Amino acid sequence: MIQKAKNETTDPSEWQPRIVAFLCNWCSYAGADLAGMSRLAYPAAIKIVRVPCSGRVDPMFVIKSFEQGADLVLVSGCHPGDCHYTSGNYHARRKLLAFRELMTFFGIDPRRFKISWVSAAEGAKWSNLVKEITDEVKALGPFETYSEILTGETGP
Amino acid sequence: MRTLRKNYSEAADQWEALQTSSVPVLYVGAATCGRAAGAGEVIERLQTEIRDRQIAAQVVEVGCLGLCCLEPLVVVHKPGSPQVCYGRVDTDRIVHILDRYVLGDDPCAEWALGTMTPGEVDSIGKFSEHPMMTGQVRHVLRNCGVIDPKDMSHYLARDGYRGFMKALELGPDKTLKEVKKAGLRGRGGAGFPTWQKWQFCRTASGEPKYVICNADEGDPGAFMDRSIMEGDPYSVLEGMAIGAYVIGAESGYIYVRGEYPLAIRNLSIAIEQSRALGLLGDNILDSGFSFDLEIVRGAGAFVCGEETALIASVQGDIGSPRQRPPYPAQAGLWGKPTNINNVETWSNVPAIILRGGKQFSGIGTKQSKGTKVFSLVGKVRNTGLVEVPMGTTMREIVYDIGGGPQKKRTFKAVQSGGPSGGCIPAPLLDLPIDFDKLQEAGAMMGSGGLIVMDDHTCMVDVAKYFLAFLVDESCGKCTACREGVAQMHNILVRICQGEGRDGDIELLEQLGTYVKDTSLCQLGGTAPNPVLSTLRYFRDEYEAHIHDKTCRAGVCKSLVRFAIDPDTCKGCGLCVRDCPTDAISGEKKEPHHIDADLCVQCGVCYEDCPFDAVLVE
Amino acid sequence: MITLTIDGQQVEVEPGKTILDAAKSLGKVIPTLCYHPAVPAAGACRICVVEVVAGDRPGLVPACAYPAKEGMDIQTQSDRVMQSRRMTLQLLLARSPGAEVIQDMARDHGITENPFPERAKQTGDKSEKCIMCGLCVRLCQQIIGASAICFDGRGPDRKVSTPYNNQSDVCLGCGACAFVCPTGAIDPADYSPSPIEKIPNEFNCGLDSRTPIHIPFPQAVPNKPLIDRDNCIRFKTGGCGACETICPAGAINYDMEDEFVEEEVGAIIAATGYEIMDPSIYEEYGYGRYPDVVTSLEFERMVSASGPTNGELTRPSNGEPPKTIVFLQCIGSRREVNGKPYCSNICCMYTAKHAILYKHKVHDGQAFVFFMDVRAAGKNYDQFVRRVVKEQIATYVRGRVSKVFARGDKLIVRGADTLSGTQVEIAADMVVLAAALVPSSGIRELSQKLRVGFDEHGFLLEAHPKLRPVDTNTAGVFLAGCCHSPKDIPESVAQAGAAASKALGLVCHTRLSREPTIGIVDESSCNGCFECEGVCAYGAISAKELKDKKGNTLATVANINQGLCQGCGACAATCRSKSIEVQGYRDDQLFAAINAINR
Amino acid sequence: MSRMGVFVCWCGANIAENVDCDEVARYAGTLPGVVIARSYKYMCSDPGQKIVTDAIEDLNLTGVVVASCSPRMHEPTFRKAATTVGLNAYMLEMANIREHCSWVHNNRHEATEKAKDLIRILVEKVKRNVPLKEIEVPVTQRVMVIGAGIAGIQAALDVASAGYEVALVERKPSIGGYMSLLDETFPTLDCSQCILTPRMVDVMQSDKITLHSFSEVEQVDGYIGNFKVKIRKKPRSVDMTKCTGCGDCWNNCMARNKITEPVRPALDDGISEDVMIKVDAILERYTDQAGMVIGILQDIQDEFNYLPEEALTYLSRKSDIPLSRLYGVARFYNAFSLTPRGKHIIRVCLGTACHLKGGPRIAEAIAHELGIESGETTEDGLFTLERVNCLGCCALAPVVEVNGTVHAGVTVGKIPSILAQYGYERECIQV
Repeated sequence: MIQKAKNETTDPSEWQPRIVAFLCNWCSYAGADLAGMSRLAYPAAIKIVRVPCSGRVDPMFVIKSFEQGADLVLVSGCHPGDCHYTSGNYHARRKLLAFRELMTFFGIDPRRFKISWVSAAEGAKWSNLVKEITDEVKALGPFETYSEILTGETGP
Repeated sequence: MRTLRKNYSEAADQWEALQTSSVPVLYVGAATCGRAAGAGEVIERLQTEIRDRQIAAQVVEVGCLGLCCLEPLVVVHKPGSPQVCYGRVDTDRIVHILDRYVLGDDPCAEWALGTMTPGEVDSIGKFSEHPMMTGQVRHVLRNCGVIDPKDMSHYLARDGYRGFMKALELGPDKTLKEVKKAGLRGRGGAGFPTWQKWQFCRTASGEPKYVICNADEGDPGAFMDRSIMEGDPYSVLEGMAIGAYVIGAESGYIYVRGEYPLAIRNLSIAIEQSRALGLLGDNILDSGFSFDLEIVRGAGAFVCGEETALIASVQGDIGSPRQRPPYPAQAGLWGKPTNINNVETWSNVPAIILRGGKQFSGIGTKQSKGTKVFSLVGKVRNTGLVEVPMGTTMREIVYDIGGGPQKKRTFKAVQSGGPSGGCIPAPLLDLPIDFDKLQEAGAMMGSGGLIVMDDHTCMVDVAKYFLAFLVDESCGKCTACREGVAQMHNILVRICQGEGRDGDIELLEQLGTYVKDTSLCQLGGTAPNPVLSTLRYFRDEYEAHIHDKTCRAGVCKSLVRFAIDPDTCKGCGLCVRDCPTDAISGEKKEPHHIDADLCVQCGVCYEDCPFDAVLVE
Repeated sequence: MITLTIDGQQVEVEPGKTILDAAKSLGKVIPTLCYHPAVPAAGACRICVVEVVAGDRPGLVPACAYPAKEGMDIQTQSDRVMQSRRMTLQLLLARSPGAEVIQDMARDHGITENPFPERAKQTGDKSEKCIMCGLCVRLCQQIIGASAICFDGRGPDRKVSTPYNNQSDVCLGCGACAFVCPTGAIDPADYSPSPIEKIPNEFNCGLDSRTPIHIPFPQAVPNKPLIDRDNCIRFKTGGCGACETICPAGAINYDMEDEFVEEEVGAIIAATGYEIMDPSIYEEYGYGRYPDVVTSLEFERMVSASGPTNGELTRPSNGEPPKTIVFLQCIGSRREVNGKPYCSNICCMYTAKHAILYKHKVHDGQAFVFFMDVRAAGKNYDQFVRRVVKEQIATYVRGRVSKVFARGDKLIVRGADTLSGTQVEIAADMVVLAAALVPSSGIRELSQKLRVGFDEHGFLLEAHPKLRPVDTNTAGVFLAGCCHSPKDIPESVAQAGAAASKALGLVCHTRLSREPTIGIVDESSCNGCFECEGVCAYGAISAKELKDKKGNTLATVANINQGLCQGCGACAATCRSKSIEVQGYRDDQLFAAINAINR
Repeated sequence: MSRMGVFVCWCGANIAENVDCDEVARYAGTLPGVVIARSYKYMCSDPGQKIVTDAIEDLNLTGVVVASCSPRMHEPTFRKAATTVGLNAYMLEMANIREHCSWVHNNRHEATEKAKDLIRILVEKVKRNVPLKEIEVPVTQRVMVIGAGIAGIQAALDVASAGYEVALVERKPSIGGYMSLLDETFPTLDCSQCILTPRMVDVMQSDKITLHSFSEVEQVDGYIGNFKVKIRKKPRSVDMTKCTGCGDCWNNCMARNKITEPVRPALDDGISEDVMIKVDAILERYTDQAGMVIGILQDIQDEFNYLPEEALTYLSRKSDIPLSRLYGVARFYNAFSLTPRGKHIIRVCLGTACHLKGGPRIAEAIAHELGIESGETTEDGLFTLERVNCLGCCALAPVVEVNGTVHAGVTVGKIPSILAQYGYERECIQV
């Protein structure tokens, strides 16, 4: 009884946000798979990069993503206590939350960096999460700061 | 080893000073029985007289000489003349003696009982020839009534603690050999050879070891231990010290029944004085042997005379005997080896060691050595404490010393061994005092209570009395004694109420053997003896109670009707005064009459009538 | 060893043993009343006397307390012994006319009439059965250590009581006195300050009671007892210790503590099973309020031959057989709100079975089943249920029940019958709730230890619902039985076999190849700060000394143990000098991917 | 230079429905380093895999990106295929354009663009992949089964029958689980015990299965093939090696009910000040309190003239001697009285000699005189009458002792005069 997801029509001319998501292989990536299997549609703005564990995500990846034009970066791992590698998500949580505090110094709005815990059984949660952050990034608008510096002029 | 030479010489001088006092000395027998007979008032009166009239005289309170029926006893010792002993000295008779003899030279021969020390006083015989004293050999009681129990020097002066010091020299093994040679057997009642008892405890493994003096004396009618403890407490302490030395015990207890306050006081004083002299405590006389004593007060339980019950009581528990083995020698007080002996046994020991076992075994029979103290009471003319050598016959004690039954009464039996003993009828009066002989006759030496019974004593009532006593004193632990003795008592109560049935006697005998056989301790084991021995010698009285419903001795109330024989009654009115329910009426000098409805058959008139005018129907 | 003869038979016993022990080893029966193996013998009732024919003290001695001695010659049935025993019994009959035990013993010993008058009942006597043997007092003082009761008085009027005959404040209420009393004369309720409460026997769902030292059920494997420390007197107050005294093998050891054992295994199979949900959270069904409302497991125990009522089905309220019984399905199962959304799979089947068992027990009884849809998909399952319906074993009512309430001694079950569209009320004697199956308690902690996922109900998460139902996401850990989801026995056994074969597939190899995506160290740039060691969850990182040819140490650098490293990458993210890389997820690979996000 | 191959799968309609696979393949072809890019209806099928392997062989591809379903599904399949033609398995990765793309984005244009992005990102990553060799680890050839219900038992037996050792851990004291509670099982109505207990016995008798009953998993370390499991064996308080299961212990266990631990009242709860001071003073004199119970009780009776309940309760709490022992001793010995006694204690001796000389008559007379029975006290609290077995003055029988002083040779007539010495006035002089 798989109903087809309703056919959203989006206007191609409107600005499409770019979201980069680093998903841990054991929980969040499997959660995204489950969302797919359950046909729980969500906006396509998100591009998923698989990492062995949320603990593998280096803050440099986040900065590099913004540099490469990401409007919002998401890191998602297993629920604390459920990490396949026991403590990977604990290191991620501490490191990345501390990093988020510094982001204002890099000129990045901290609201553009999200951390979440999605287990392999939470397909629905993943789908809703993506919808929420997509709406949020649309509200925040495109992330111009880095591209202006790179191109040396401040565009609209 | 220190030898207390200095103390001995001081004591000897002090004793000598008393013997050769320039001032008259009056020794008043102030033991419990003396005080009961009025010695307290006599002493008071004497002291007020001496103080008021500044008479140069000295009053010394001493223990009891044993002649209780003649108490209060006063011994007067005027300088230069022998000691004269006076009997039944009440407050006014003492004044007479004071005036006529102490101050004057009239020896009041009518009250004198005899001279105590060598020398003549005209018209007064030797005290030792007094009827009550002739048969006696006073070893254990040698100091009782002679020394002041509260002054240790008197005891030291009369070879006190020399036995103990000799024991220290001889060493434990030789001392034990002396006790064995003496052939001393337990005076508590069972007559177990004392040396063997000490040997068991000595060789038993387990430290520390204890020695206990069983001064519970629960047998009603026996008071020789009281007299020894009140009159000569030191002999007990010395005996226990020697025993502890042989056994290797360092602490001892004296379990005294609560009913003997005076004995407890005198013993405590004796213990204090012994500790002061270093004869109790650590490293006595630098001999390396330490020994100390404590008094434990009994609280009114006859069963605590039994060894394991006594131990339980000392441990602060209910006095319930324990199944044996293990015997106290292996596991007694606090589970440690413990040796328990009777007061009289302990007080025999010093003399044995001092004079050697052979001298002690010279007295008595082949099997029972030494002397035995008896309390001669009941329906006998001269009641009191007598110490006779083993082998003396019962007749000598009852008739020669005791003066036979009271006037106009005929002898029926003498009960020995208290609630565990049996009765000895007239035909067996020639039975010698011997542990084994008494056993064969169904009686028992027991602690030494001899209760004389005459024709006015109902043997069934005596048996019922003893059973009632045992029902009250049974600890209630084992079925045989708790239920068996109670049922025997029920049967006897029925018989005495005139509801005796055929088969009661056989049931009594059956129950008796059952209780003897199956009881846990010796209280139950000997409880049926009074009944079985009265059945053995006075079966006819039982039959009379059961079939004829009569009690010839006039004791069992429901079987007795009292009436006054008109021609013998002199109308003196004595019985009218005594009758509690005023059932007797009649004019002076006229024959009186008993109103059968009012009369509760208490038997006062029957007992007291000087003319035997009261008859039993 | 001590050798003695009893009734002519030679017997050997260790020193310290009593004549009773010796007789027991010969199989000879000597009657005892005041004796209990856990209580030091007192020799009070004298019923066990035997005759010592030859020995140091010939005569009658109590077998229970008298130590066996070398060379003793004992007669246990001699005339003297029987005579004494008969007299003891007659006396006890007079003492305690109400004691049946004594009456029976007397009859066995040929006593027809009793010459002794019965003892009048004393004031304050708690029972006519007390033979004053003292066992209860000795037990309470010497063994239990509570000293709540004592001997009051002495002689024939001696009785057992608490100080001043008022309620004891030290009595533990343990009931030991009543347990050892030979004639059942003492009732702990008279002395205990608080009401007497039995220890519920978990095996029978608390329907009957057990003692602290117990075996769970007769066929338990291993068939060895254990001590429940919450109810054992020894652990709560330091007293008792009876089992240690009695145990012939000396196996009791109170000082045992938790012991830790390490097992090295290649594969793990989780088979932790299920538990029944507690239906008392649903007020409407009245479980916990009405005794006649029971769960299916309790019902199972009630009808079981080894159950608390030996298989007789009786109403817990009044002990009568239930003439009308109602089974309610899906209690807590298939409920979106305040319950479990899943179907518990086995309730329909066991309820049909219960209906059949009920018919066996109460032939003239009537059974109703309130159901939503009968799930009977297994082999021969549907035929089984259809037989129950067709042979009118039970009346199936399609519909849910709204309320169960008491009226008189009946339980009114009010529900709907959707097929007839009417409301239905049944006056039942007993209501059985088929409660939902939930994973056994502690499953969450275990799954965290095994690092295995679990769903929101707590059931362990399989690797793939279709393709790998017995695997889990954690390699080497497999599932079997209801820990994965509610299932019946055949399925559980099948799954167990599958999990076993999966595990065998793994452990049959002596070596196992593993994902190479693990960490490697660039020793040239590693400066030995060992930040990485701190974050490694597997202790895979250790120090390695780089030595030159002459052996003196040039530098100490991090080194990864290939066996232990799982490739999580935590060290790579932490390394300041970027000297550690996870093969397959190196920084340059990920940066390359990131650079490609923008066309 | 890397020579990449990109293969786009239609997955029947699952991907093709929302993603224009040909367009994606075309685009992939334009990516730098990509030498071949093709799409096919069922890449994971046998012909599909052949396309990939042929391409690897023909074009000496150094890396492959398969854009189809989740790598968790078929990565092993494609990697195995790649190795058959000599390409290292880790040079091949999968882009998830089904679960992460076509199944969740219905806008064909967006889905197609996203597919292209996902492939482009992955191609850049795979270019930098290096060949990796499998790691070999030793395997402990033992299996642990946690939980010994029917499932655990069956799994353990199966593994054991294959010859491998099993460590069976069961939290409850016995294996068997809930099945051991059942009476009969559906659908065959087999007796549950009959089919379960043999299996349980097999577990016990199997030399391959080590059973840890009444034990829990404490900690799990290690990884597949090399698990180190720490087990907490809860204490049974019974040594299993010695126990023969004879049943003497549970048949004689004393705790038949739940234990209510006694509540210890405070030392002075309900005790008057006066009693406490007096009892404390007495206790000072005794070192070994437990041993000298009778001495202490006698001192208390000397103090209060009887043993008040307050005093015994306080003594019990202070000296930690059970109240029942004190009460038992007080009720056992005649000397102690638990009820208040009169100022003067009259004790009539009923020893044998006194009995013969009329002791009972004296006792009855005194009782009649004072209007009380033996053991009772007069209302005015002056006199208590007691009977005692022998005071040791038998020669002067019958004897009565009052407050320690002994009166010898008592007769019925003398009673009023004796009592008068202690303040007894006869209400009416009987004529």
